[in-house]
Amino acid sequence: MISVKVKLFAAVRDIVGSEEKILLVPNGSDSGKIIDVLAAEYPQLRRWKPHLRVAVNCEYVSSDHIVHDQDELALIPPVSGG
Amino acid sequence: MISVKVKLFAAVRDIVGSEEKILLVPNGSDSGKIIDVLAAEYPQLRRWKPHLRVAVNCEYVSSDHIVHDQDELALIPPVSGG
Amino acid sequence: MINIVSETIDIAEVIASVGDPSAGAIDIFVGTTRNHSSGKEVLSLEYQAYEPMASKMMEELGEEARRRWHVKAVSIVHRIGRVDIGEASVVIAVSTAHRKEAFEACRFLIDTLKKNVPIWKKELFADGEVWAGLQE
Amino acid sequence: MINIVSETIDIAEVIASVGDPSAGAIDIFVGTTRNHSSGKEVLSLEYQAYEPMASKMMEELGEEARRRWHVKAVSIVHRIGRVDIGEASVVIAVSTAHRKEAFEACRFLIDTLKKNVPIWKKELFADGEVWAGLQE
Repeated sequence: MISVKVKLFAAVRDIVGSEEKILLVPNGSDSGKIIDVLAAEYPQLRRWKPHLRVAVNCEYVSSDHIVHDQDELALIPPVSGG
Repeated sequence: MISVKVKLFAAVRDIVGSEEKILLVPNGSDSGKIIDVLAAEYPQLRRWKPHLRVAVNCEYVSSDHIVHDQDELALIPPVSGG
Repeated sequence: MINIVSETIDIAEVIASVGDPSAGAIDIFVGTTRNHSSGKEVLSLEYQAYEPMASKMMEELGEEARRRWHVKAVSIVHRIGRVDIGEASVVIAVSTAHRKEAFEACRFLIDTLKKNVPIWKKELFADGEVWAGLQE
Repeated sequence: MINIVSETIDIAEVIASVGDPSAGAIDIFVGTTRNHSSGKEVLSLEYQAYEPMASKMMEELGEEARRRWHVKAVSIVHRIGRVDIGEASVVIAVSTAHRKEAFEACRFLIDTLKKNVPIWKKELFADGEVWAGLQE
């Protein structure tokens, strides 16, 4: 198992009730898997999944990007800055 | 004869050495004629003629625009504001 | 100047930061908070950012603008936290030798920032609040 | 705010003058005097205007922008007289609900001003001075 930090923002932060979560996930997990793990605990996240981008170490990655121990992930709901 | 005021700017003002001239011109003169009258007195204006626009009472007019007594004309060399 | 701040943005300071004696043009975009959204009155707004990533992307966007439009200097400042109606949430300033490049680079920067930079706006209405983004 | 001034333009004041609670975007163009022109070093610049006509045209341009791009407010301030290198010779600010219109209207205003508004720039070089315009 590896440990990753997941940063949460906007509506997703409100659903989880926290700015970040530390998750233990199997070796070889991809970024899509991380969302599934969180959604198992917070079912309201399921409808968000198609709208979330994932960043790893401050770079957007595809949903099949393999995460590594100690990575900092972020779930990025549709942005609305500016 | 009618009397018109002609405002002068930029290179044209430098050639004439004055900010404005009062000209007496025949009734029915057009704005192109005004340039010719001034160019007779200031030959250096001749090469400027193709580049000058004329304004009458603060509106651009065509070179065949008939001027009237007491009109305020302006010879407008290529502009370079901004 | 690439910055994320939680106080009023000093627009004059942002503009001054891109001053350059070889520049003939500065285009500045100011995003301000509107009193209406989706046909409803907005009382105030709150911005949240994933700061390290947002800063990094804003730096990268500035570099991209420099390369693509021969930009002399570029500044991007985004405000987070509560922003009252009519106040600036973002200020982007770009200086170039000629105006076409300033407009194009500035437009590129705000368009790309709004699409990709991880910052979120929560609109507070009389009957509740909502994170903008998904509906748009 | 439509104005021709002979002192430093207060850019922050021009921007503030187009503030509007229903506006979400302000685009500002600042024209600054460059230290080079035609490959030569420029020492300073001097602007001259046919003031009544320039003011009238700037008012008309502002009205045209309002009509064509649903502009909330527009300000155009041009400086005349001597302007040192790096200083603002013109500031145009446009506020709109959405940014696309602000950029387009601002671009239209500076492009049209430079083409038609009776204002002239004299560039002072080490070896003489020249009225810009004819060569361009």
